[in-house]
Amino acid sequence: MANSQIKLTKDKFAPAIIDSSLGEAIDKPSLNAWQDAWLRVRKNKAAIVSMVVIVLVILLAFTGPLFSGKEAKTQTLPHNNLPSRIPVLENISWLPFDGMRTLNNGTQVDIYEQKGIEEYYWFGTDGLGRDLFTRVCEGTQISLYIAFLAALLDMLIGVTYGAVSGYFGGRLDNYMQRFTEILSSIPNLVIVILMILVFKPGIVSITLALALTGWVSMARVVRAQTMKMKEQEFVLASRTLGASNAKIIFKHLLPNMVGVILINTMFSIPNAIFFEAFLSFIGLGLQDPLASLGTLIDDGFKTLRLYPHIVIYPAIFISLIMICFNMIADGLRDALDPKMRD
Amino acid sequence: GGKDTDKSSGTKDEGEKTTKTESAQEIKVLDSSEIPTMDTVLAEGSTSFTYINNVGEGLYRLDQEGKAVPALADGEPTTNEDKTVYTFKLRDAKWSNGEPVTAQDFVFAWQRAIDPKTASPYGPYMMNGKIKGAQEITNAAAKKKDYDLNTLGVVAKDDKTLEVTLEKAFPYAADVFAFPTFYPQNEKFVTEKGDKYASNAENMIYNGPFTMTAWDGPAGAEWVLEKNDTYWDADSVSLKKITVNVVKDSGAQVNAFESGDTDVTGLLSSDLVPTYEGDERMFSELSASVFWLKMNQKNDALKNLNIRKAIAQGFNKDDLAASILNNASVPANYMVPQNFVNLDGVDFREKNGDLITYNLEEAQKAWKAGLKELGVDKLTIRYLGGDTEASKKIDSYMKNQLEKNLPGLTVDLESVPFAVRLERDNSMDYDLQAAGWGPDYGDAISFADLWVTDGGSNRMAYSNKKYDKLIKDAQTELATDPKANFEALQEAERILLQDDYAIAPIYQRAENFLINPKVKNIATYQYGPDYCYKWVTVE
Amino acid sequence: MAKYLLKRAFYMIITLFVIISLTFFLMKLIPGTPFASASKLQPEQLTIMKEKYGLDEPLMVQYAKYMGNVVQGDLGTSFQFNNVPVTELLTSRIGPSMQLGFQAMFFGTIIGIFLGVIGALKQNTWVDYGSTFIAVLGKSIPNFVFAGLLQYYIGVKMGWLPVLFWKGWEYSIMPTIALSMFPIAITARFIRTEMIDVLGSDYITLAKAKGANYFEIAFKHGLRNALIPVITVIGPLAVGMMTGSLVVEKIFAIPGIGDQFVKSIQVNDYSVIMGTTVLFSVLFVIIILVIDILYGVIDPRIRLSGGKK
Amino acid sequence: MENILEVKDLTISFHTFSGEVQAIRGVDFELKKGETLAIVGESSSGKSVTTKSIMRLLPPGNSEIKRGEILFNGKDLAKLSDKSMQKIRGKEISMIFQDPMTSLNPTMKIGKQIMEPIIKHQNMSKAEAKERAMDLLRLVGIPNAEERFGQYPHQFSGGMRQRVVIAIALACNPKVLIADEPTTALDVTIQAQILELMKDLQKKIDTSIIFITHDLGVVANVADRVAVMYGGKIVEIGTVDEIFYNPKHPYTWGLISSMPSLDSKDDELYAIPGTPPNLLHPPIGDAFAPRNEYAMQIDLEEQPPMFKVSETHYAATWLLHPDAPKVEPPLAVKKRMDQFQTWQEVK
Amino acid sequence: MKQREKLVEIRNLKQYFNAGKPSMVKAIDDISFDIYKGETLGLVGESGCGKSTTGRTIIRLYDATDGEVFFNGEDVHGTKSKAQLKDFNRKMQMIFQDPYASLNPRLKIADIIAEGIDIHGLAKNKEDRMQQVQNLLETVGLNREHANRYPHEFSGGQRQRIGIARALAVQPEFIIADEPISALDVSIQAQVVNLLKKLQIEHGLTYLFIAHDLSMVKYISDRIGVMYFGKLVELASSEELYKNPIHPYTQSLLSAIPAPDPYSERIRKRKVYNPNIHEYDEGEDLQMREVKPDHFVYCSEKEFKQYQTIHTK
Ligand SMILES: Nc1ncnc2c1ncn2[C@@H]1O[C@H](COP(=O)(O)OP(=O)(O)OP(=O)(O)O)[C@@H](O)[C@H]1O
Ligand SMILES: Nc1ncnc2c1ncn2[C@@H]1O[C@H](COP(=O)(O)OP(=O)(O)OP(=O)(O)O)[C@@H](O)[C@H]1O
Ligand SMILES: [Mg+2]
Ligand SMILES: [Mg+2]
Repeated sequence: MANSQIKLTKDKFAPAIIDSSLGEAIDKPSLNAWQDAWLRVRKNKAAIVSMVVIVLVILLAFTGPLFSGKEAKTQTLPHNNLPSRIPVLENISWLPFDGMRTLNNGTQVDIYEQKGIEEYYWFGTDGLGRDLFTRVCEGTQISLYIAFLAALLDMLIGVTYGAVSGYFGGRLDNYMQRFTEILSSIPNLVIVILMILVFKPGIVSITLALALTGWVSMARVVRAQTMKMKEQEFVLASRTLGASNAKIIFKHLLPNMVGVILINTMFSIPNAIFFEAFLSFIGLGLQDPLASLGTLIDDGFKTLRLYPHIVIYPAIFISLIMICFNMIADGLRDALDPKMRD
Repeated sequence: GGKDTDKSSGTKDEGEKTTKTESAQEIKVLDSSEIPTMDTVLAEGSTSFTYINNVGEGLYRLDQEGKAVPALADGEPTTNEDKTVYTFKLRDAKWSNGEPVTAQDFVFAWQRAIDPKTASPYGPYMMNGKIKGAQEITNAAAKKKDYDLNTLGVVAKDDKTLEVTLEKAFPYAADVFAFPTFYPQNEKFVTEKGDKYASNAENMIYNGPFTMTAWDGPAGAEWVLEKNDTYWDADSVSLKKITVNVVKDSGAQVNAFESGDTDVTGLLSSDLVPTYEGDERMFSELSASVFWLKMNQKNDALKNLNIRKAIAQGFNKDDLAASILNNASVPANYMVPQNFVNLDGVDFREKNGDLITYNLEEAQKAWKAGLKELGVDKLTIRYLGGDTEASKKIDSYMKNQLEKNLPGLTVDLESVPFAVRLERDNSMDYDLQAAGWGPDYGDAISFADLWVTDGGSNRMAYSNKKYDKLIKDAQTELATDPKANFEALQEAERILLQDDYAIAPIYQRAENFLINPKVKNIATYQYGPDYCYKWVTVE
Repeated sequence: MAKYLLKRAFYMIITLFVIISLTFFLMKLIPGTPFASASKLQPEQLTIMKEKYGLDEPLMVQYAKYMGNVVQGDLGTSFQFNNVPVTELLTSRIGPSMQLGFQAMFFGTIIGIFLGVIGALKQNTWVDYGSTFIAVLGKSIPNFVFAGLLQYYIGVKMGWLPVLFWKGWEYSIMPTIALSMFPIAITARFIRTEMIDVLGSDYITLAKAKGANYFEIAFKHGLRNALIPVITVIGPLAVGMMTGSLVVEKIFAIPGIGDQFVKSIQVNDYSVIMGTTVLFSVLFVIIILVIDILYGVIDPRIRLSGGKK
Repeated sequence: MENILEVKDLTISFHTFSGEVQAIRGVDFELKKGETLAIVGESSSGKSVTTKSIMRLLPPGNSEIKRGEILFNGKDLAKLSDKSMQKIRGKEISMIFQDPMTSLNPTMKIGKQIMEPIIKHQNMSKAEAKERAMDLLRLVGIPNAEERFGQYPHQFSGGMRQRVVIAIALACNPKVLIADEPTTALDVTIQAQILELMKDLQKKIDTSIIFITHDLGVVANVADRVAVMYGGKIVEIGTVDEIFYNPKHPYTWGLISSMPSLDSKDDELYAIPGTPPNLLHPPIGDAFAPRNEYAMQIDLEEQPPMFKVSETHYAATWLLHPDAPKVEPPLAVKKRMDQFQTWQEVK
Repeated sequence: MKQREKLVEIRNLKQYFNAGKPSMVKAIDDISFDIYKGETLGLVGESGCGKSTTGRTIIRLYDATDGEVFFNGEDVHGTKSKAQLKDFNRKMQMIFQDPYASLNPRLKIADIIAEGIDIHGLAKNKEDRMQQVQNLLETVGLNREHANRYPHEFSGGQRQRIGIARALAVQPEFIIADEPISALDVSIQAQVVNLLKKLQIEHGLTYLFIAHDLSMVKYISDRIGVMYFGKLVELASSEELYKNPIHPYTQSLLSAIPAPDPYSERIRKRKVYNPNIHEYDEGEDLQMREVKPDHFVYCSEKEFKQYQTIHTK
């Protein structure tokens, strides 16, 4: 064990003055759980990219219609089923933005030229001659709206239900569990049709239909978490202080489940988007001229072989949104995982 | 799928004797729904009618052109003076179990069809007001009173003579007698099978061009028809076997056709039609179905003639047919379709022409006038739409057109499921409604009587005494006078559309399907059954 | 165990009773009649038909009769398929739906597990992102699009597999693939999440300390522990899938229960709606029971009397 | 005695969200055949990281061995491939973890968990492995081995589970057994049993043990030699008597004085003030300096080297430097030293 | 000893979990003891013997299956109005074992400590509340600045002190400390124990101190109770218990504690407790009996005689 090489002077061995209060000092910057989580999420590139993409998609959804200068509901019948044409990009031959269509016999024709159309339809037009770009933008708005609203209701009902069921436990829990079982067994469609009778068909009915049963899985998750967490010592501590049940649930239990809740919400968003699309598929969905990505895909898919552009753009958007939400969910999960704390 | 060709050995023997043609006389066909029932008296949908028509036969049969010609009736019947009593002589035809088809078979079937205990939907629908005594039986039963089935105006004079008494004469009697509801049934067989009758291929007998050799019953998704050698006109039938499969998705049907899994598809959804533009394999035909907007006059605005006029003229139906439907459908400027009925070869439409066309100027003029009369400058009108993809597109177009062409109009689109729509139609809880009608027999009256005051299909508070009278006359005094009848109905149509603008016709639908070019002579019909394969040959 | 099952059976019956009753009344709230030609018929004829099918009686009487019949295993007869007993309808149709659903669940779960496990093992690498991507794609492309593309390209263009119908095992391949996308996605996501948790636990470290290799760690030690939350979601999903998928059945012309059910609701075919609901909920409560039993099988800590120890 | 394991200048860092955690900062020690080396030290001082690095069980994603060697029978484990390492784990070196409640796979039968390393490393047939596993169960004192074999962990009490973990660790007669706080989660009576068991077994199969704990009582019970860790370093190492009766490092002093002695009823207990160093930014000088009441100027500037106290006893504190002032250890430590003196004399 | 005033009386307390089911656990099975004002009563015993359950039942986290708990002469488990319950919650507090699980990770330290202040309305205004929090922080030896930080930024010992500050915030008379040190490092244990002692003197607190390790308990407690399988088996002053353990289980427990002393460890012999040695007959009258003054042992009449002859000379 080698001795130090450095010269040591005697005065170095004088007692040091140590501020004892420093002993308790914490030199890390104070971060709350959110800031902490954000730090972690930031390290997850996929999640960050996804967030950026989602933000861009949202921006595009809201500002796109302004740029395109077209209205989603304007029908220009002579311009129907045009393929996409985008200024500048149209000159790059391998990009599908040149307004060309491949006919049944394999030849390519410039439809715009053929019909003598000067305008640019960035994503082309649909069967009614409506600008697809604008429609996709607005469809994205609606799909996002449906997703967020449904997820919100989902969280409100599911979380409360699960928390109450798990927290109070016992007989109440048993009854509440049976109730969700029943709720999930009654055919959704029957309920949706009834809903459409009472309310007008459209967003409201869809949202309500979603809120009616969409929250069940959330309730399950929250219930399980609550049961696990209600025995935690900080909850017991609060009880010994005389805190009310509501306070315990809302101040102590739920904030600690944010991760799980968020992740589950991220899972239910795609479900909501699809539920809406399914309702549209069987004809219970949105009212024209409103369209969601789901209905746009449904619409366009029928003419896939003839006018592929009608289905491709909304499909790209929906896939993008779904992938991003899932990536964000993963990122959040990792970031909010208590085991990952250092 | 069952291939039990040896179900009836007689068939097989004879089949072997016939000379072999080059190609097997077999086709594969797709249908878009299951067969709910093969019982002629219970049948109510075109799928049932189609297959009943292929395996059975009535007094008349629709020929290749869709005209009713005597079939089991041995030639045209004799009638009394006022054409209310028909006496039919029956030809020597046999059930597939070898028993002869008799006049009693008709009496049995018809009585069964009207019998309240059967609760047949189409029996009373087709007979009430037409066959004597039918309405009374229905009414009595509804009021829980006694009734006697023998009061129905159908009597077997002997085995081969059938006497039918009508309530009143009507010109389209042959069509009615060709209708599957009026087919005969073998009493012994039916009573023997009881509840099981016509519930699957085993529990049926046939008197038509084909027999059903495999069908598991209403839920079955595949069935097979084979040539019926005991059919009296078997010589005209060259097709040996038809295999039908249910495919509900139109796109899937096309894929099946492309991959050679079928020779004939069902109706193509209009989205798919442009893909086959100019393709010899696509077969288009104008059907007798007309679509229009019903304008509910319970709504104050729609009660106003000018408003209705503006709406009826205020949308471009040519664009609709050409660009949106794009499937050979034609714009309808009328209520009674073209190529549907004619008098001495002159089409109904030829004489009555276009009654409501797209006319922006007129429409806007009427619109202004109407608004003024109402004392408003804005209007919001609800539009009850369908929930199918196709109708959604049309509804959306209509909304757009009306709003664009009639300034100040807001159209609230409500697309609801079918059941809800029926309910709201019933309770007249709508303003505008996209609706359509396909006839059940070949007479203009099947359209015209929709709109009589308090008529079952009216349900839009339309009432015009003159119209009512014309229809009543057409059904009574003028029933036996084809020309006067025709003219009365034409006048009625003019009243309905040109005087009252009661409905706003949109288009007459064309039907498209894909047929393997080797398959020839499929007969298609505008009412009752959809197709008949009797005359089909495979090259 | 026997006592537990008995108790559960009792609860199941009560649950079923409530489900059936609620559905019955809800369904009756939907306007209209089940008669296809109702719009053409005279009121008199409608009266006769309603009387014949007992629809004119007070709701409570109809309900009592229906319940009485259900108890005896009689689910009534269909309206859209004239007078076919619902039980017959269901038994003839449930087969393909169940087979398809089962196959899709089976392959979907296996592939999903595989994707999820490799995603977790290689967390935050391109392998992980790749498996996430595949899984999410499966979730973000609606299955009618998927089914349609498969049918056209694999069936019609390539001619590798039968385009449609249900006539043998090879006919079920494409529908199974189309239908399994969703379970793949769900399983992959859940397994990944759970697996990451499990891989961080002490017993996995101990397994490593024993010299176990990646494969043993993932599949012998990890998977079973990650499976619990997955079966919680997979169970109800499986019921949904086995009771028929509207879209896939329609596109591949499979005589299953999915399309029939949706149609029944659209045309008010009361008895079929009810029958399907009964079938669905029976399957559902049974699956829930099976899941609870499975919990115990997978995780010996969970005793059937409930609750973790 | 020959060294079976030598750790030289081991330096390990974790890359975390908040920066590089220098968890181990140059650790040297060796383990002799058949001995028990106890590592004590406060939480986060790097005890577990050190031993996990020997097993190469550090999380592959964010840990990095920056320097140093881990020589096992002359082979450097730090450089071995994953495959070769898998052959060593469980066979040559095995490990027992702190929490018996979580270190067994809850969904696998006890028997199978014990058989696993046997089948893997010893090429035994299933039947033989089962025999061996049963023997092991009996060896660690679990009655009814037959019946227990097919049970799941939750059917075992904590003490029994820890015995099973020990059985697993011993399955292949490892040359080195690392026990990371094997009794911390157990109550005293069971702890005592487990300690006795381990000592017994060590005698039987002559393994070397690295035993990590906070509990000086346990150390006194099991150890031959003791290493005291603080802030990612070994600050003092020596035989058990040397550490308990002649400690040199102020941290060791602190540790010893903070335990209540049997007759110190009314005195306040000695508590080391302050909090452990933040290994994200370790202090420049002696990591213990800020909490050290004997700290000197140099402690704040320079890290102390290991000073030799005896052949077996080394301590890293500037207080051992010839130039350093002589200081009185705390009372409790002095008492011990005196007591030891008297014992020695009695001898 | 001065005149002793009873603060808490536990009478025939029983706590059965899952009562009526096969999985029933008799976590506490009929125990009685008193806690005097100003004293520290230690409760020891092996894991799972019911120590925590006793503590939790006293503070009413669980509803007792049977028996009574009197606090200042009032029955805690009798039906109570909300206000009365709240009052108990103020006067009786608890400190928990796990410093990581006992603080809500989502709340700031200030809010954790002030929770009781808020619930019981003990602060006049915001400033007062903050003032109290800061005082409490200083009382437990932490910096005022720590108020705005989150639990995960603190070490185990610091967290435990925060837990103590939370309990002190409502100015309780009686504190149940459930293994407050067993999850801590030895050097930190001393910090916490010192603090508890200091607070007891300054605030006149009464403690029920639960642990399974006798050495620290002996240091802090005036009297010690030993529990075994839901029963209290021995109760005496700590000196007495340490010197003259009577119940065989206590003897076994004492013999198991390793001393930080290699010499004594080498000679230590552990005693093993086998419950069968009592050879109790069916229905024998077992109860706490005062073998020596203030030294109670759970035994039968026969054993009582034996113990008395052996231990009282
Ligand atoms: N996976 C990891 N990622 C980041 N830092 C880690 C990781 N594992 C350990 N550390 C850090 O390394 C340091 C040493 O930790 P280690 O687990 O070795 O402490 P220990 O001495 O075993 O403590 P204890 O007595 O609490 O078990 C700590 O500061 C810890 O935070
Ligand atoms: N909520 C509960 N439900 C069922 N059983 C319980 C519950 N809480 C505790 N028990 C059981 O009661 C018994 C006593 O538990 P308790 O937690 O009081 O022991 P303890 O002496 O505090 O143990 P430790 O030293 O491990 O903290 C144990 O057998 C435990 O399993
Ligand atoms: Mg450690
Ligand atoms: Mg406890």
